[in-house]
Amino acid sequence: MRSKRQILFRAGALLIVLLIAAVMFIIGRGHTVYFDNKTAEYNGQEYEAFHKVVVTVDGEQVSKLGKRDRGMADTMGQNFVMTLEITDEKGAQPHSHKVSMSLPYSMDGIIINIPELMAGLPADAYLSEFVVAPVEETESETAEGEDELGDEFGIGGDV
Amino acid sequence: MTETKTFKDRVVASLKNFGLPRLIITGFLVLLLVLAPFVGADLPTQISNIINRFSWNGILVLAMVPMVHSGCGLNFGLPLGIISGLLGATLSIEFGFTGRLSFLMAILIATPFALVLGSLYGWLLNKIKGGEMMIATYVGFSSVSLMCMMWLLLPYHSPNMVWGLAGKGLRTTISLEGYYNQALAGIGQINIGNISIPTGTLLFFALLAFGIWAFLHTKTGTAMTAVGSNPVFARAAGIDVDKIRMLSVVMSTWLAAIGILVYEQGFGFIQLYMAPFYMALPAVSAILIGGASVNKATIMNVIIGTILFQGIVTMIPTVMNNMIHMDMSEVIRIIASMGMILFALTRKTEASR
Amino acid sequence: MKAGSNKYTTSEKKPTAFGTILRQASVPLMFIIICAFCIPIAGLSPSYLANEIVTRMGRNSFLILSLLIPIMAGMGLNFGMTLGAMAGEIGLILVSDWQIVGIPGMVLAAIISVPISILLGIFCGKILNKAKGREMITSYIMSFFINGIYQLVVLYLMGSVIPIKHSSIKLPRGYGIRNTVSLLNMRQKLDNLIAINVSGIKIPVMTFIVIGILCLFIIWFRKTKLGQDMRAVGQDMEVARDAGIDVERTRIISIVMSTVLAGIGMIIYLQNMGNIATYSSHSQIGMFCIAALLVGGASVDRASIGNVFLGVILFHTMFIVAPRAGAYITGDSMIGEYFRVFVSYAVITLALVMYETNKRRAKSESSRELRAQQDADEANAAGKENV
Amino acid sequence: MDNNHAPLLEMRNIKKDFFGNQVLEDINLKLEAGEVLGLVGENGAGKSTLMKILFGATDISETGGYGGEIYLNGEKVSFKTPFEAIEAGIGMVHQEFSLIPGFEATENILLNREPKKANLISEVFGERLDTLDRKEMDERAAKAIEKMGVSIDQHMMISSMPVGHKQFTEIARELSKEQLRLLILDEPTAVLTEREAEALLESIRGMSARGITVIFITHRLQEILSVCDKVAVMRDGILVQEVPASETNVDEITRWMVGRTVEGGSAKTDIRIDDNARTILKIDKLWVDMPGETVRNVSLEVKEGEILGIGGLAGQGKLGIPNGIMGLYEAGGSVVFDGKEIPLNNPRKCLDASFAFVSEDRRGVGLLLDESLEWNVAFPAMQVQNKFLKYYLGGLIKWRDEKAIREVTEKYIDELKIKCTSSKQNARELSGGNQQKVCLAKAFALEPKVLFVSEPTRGIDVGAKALVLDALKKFNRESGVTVVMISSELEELRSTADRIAIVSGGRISGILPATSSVEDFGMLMLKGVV
Repeated sequence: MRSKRQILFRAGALLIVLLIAAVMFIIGRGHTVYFDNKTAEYNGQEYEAFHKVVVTVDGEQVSKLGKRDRGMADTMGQNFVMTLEITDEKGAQPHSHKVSMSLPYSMDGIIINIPELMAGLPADAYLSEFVVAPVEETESETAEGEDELGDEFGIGGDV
Repeated sequence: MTETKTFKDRVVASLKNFGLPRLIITGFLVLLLVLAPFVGADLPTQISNIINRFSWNGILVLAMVPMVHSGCGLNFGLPLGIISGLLGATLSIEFGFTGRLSFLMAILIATPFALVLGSLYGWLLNKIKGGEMMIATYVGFSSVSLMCMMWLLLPYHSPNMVWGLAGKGLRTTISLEGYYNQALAGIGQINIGNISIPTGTLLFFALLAFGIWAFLHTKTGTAMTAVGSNPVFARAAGIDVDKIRMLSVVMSTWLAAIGILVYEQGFGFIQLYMAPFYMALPAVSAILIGGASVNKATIMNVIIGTILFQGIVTMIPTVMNNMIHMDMSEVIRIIASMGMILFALTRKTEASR
Repeated sequence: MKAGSNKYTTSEKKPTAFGTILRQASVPLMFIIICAFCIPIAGLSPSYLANEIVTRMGRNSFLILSLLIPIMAGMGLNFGMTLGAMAGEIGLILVSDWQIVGIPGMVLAAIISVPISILLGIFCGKILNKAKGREMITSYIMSFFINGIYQLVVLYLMGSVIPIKHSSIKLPRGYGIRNTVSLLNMRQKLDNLIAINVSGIKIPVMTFIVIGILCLFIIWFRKTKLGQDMRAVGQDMEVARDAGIDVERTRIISIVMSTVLAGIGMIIYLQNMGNIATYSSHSQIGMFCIAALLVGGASVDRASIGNVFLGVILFHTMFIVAPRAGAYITGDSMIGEYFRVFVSYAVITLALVMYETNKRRAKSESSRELRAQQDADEANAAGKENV
Repeated sequence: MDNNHAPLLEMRNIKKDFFGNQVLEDINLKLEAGEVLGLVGENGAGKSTLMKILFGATDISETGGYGGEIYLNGEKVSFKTPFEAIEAGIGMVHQEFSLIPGFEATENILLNREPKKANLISEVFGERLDTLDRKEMDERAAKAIEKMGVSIDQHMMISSMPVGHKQFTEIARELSKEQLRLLILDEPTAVLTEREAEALLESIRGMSARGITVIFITHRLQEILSVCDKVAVMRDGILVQEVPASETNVDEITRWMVGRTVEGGSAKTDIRIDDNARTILKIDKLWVDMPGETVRNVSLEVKEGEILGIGGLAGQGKLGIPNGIMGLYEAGGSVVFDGKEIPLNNPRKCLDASFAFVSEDRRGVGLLLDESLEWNVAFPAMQVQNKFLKYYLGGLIKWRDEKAIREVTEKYIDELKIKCTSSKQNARELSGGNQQKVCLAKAFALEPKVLFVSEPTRGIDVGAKALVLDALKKFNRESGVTVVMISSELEELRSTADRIAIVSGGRISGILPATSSVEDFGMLMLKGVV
């Protein structure tokens, strides 16, 4: 009797663990969002960069962008909410916008072009993937291991 | 019942005796040697390398023998002896000896240290019979870290050894150029093509190995073996077990001290501070690979084990690199040597009491 | 906890009780003296010191607690906890490649580490069952052996067999993991989840809650059948076997539990550090945890939760102040560094020696009793003769 | 309640041999519920083997099982493991304690049978994570203790208990098993004080009143008479008597135990007792701390040139005497040899005084199992007397003389007819008898003045036995060596020794010439039994 129950309970527990893992996969996905305040062209139309944009994520000001500036923020999950404080022209009164969007799961780095975004263009216009340019490593990082034998301390290593 | 052993039985028995892990390691080395010419490695250089490394490490492995014989188990406390050797080496240089004389003096100075430290170590091991190996390990570690402070604090002045800027505290690596670099290897060195044989070092190893072999044939040596084989029997036969164990520990410690000096003269440098940490485990696994167990070891085990171990260590990087362009030597060395020690520890041997 | 721990540890005979207590307390006392001596010399501000200690308590306690269960099962100090640490690291490496960040990342890493820990634990437990009586040296060598396997996996298989996407953690040659893996997006996420500031001292409440849950678990575990079996096996394997307890299995379970907990502990440890030293983080961890536990007054066959916390505080106070104090006294900062390393090893050596000598002392007790009895006999006989 | 009045236990024609060596022959025994049986017999009479068969000890099935049948409540049973026996309601309290020292009495009583409470975690991970029901445990333990009728503190740690209470804890553990119907007590009073023993007897009466059948093994015959309904006497694997306790007395039982009334005269023919012989060895107030063989207060004089036998029941301390003198176990008192005091606890001093010792623990103490016969034979003589050595550099180097060693080994191989492939063979590979001969050779090579031989025939076959004993006699008569021989087999002592001392309760209970009657020895053996 008990063994049957136990199998049931075990299956249940395993399921819960797998479920948690799956949920973690979704809600824990981290993205790096880059904000561009650059003049961009879409379908032949040009969208002028703003004079100044202040980006706030989770109540924390992450960047102040002038023309042709790029800022970035690390986020977790696919729902991304930011507040933009836009100054169109020098000396103009800033106006604030709350923008929320859902980020594509597969992209690590996401570039958002703020002028295009504010112009209400579709996602494929203002959103593009940030690809890390393969950097040539100068220092050759060889396989560590030479000093692994022994219960040694990296002197100065912190615990 | 023992008379009609067929040849096959005997082969199977001796293979069993040899042990599977050892068989794998030997096979692996043979494979590497066979492969070496095909992947473009120069075999004579490799062999020369193996011989050289054998000559550096042989005595450190030999230092395992006395303690194994007396039932103290594998000498994980090898660093203690190495420290005695390092004290001898640095003091010999500090006192201004140079050339081959500095080697001789290093041995002479190291000896009293080895005797004193060895006696203390032996006294401790006699108090904790049954737990020798673990405590030996940590005695080694404690002494090395204690000496780390000492190397900084002791009033050494020789400009060849201390940090140039501060003018005190020993450097981590001290070159032996002008001191006893190749002090033994240089004696009667034979060079044939790419092979160079450090005759002097090999002879020195042979001398010590012969010494140990001879010792084991004396009355006291016989007692030592008996103590290791069955301490209760030895006690019933009137042997002072503690004294014999103490003697074996002192011998092991002294051999380790000499061993490190020989290693240094081949290597060309004195390595201080945390360097001795790494020394016990390769020596332990070498003797085990050579066929020793936790309480039995012979000179043959030392020689075979050191050749196999050093062979693997030198061959893997070259052959592997040439073959698959992947240097896995470090990893394979760790897995093979640690696996060997694990294997030996799980063997059902009569635990020494 | 106090009452609980007293109740379940072996009791002492009355005449020697004071001596025994003194012997047990000798290591913590020594450390209190070292700390009391070094703190004023080091000249660190009390708030800095307190901050550091609190941080390190949060960082290390979980790992050290993982050592308690094998001690309970009589398997000594589990030098093989490194195995769990490696499993935890593998979990973190994978998670950081998948870009799962923050608390979800930690949870996911823990979930990944558990099956790896279980496998390693079963392997380790089986080997240790074959090496009864020398568990410690075997588990110690085991940690090196598995370290070799770990390097094989992380240095050669990751990136070539196990897919690794991001070049930020991969070696430039295309396979293998870099020496350091940044956990910046996970850094102190657990600590900061509920963090309060008490007069300049940051207290990572959430981390402490997790540690507290583990403590409660251990206390509860002692009351379970399995916990009872483990204590029985730890004290006398033969008797336990005669009573029908599956000794081998119980020992394996204790190692598995320790390994799993060490894996999770390592994740907590590394989220606080903010990066993984891929090839060296784990190699020191076992040693430090064991030293800390012993400093707290534990021995090879007896340890309580109280030992863990006392140990963390004392050991890490020493660790923080020793370099500064050493530098002040000798003018060389390295002295203090070496000193704390030396002390860690010396403490373990001392504890091992005390454990072995205590074992022998128990043996010689019986002959003393016999001699006393003989004397009594003789006194009796003499008395009769006189009458 | 029993079906058709079948007895609780019935054993029919129980037979057992160990590799052809018959140790039990046709044992028939019947026990009713609530009956108390006293089982007596010398060591080696077969009591333990019989109980092992009943209790399903694994070494019985490993050595080929047993013959005959056992019925429990009329049902035929055959236990492969003790757990099956326990399941069927048999409990056994062994001589050695099987208790966890750091546990309370309650925890020990219910060891591995603790009442448990399920919880969520145990539902997932299995029953072993159920929590212990401490309250229920206390209640059950209290009930078991009450059943026993002796009160012990159920929360006291075993390690701080007096010995008697440990014994009671063991008994309570058996009583706590609900299904218990038959309880075997193997010398439970050996470790108890008089008061505790009395309490135990009382509790046996109580158990019997509750319908539990008890088999009570002891050497204290008085106890048997006071508590048992029936007495069964075993000798040499045969059940010689089974009578109601009320119809017999201590003397009669003793006679049954040791008596070989028919062939009683197997004593040595050339016995030699010379009252004028010099006392060569004088032992005074010797105590030895040898676990299981404690010597409490032994004073003994050994005459030059005799063979002195030392006998007694197992565990009474006879083995402790030579082991203590030879310094293998901690000892005190005084030993004077040839007018000189021999310091104790120092094997070397004894060997220097030309003592030699053949230990009863052949494999543990007597031999270097992993070394050659040569080493085994020559080692002590080499170490103690510097024999078989060559000297170099003016005696500085003492080299092992392999040739001399081989010669002496081969001499003894011939003399003692040791069966081996060569003198280089490892001692481990020899049979027990041949190993024993090697041990003798080792002692002979020392050319001692006094030879202690401990259990020289234990575990060896009949042919080798005779050879070993003859070799001893010859060594004694021809070389004039004084021999002290310790054996649990009285017959062996009587056929070899001149005088026989009997040890009981760690003291000498008497010394008799080998020609004395078996009954007299029997009385001495049982006199001061602890």
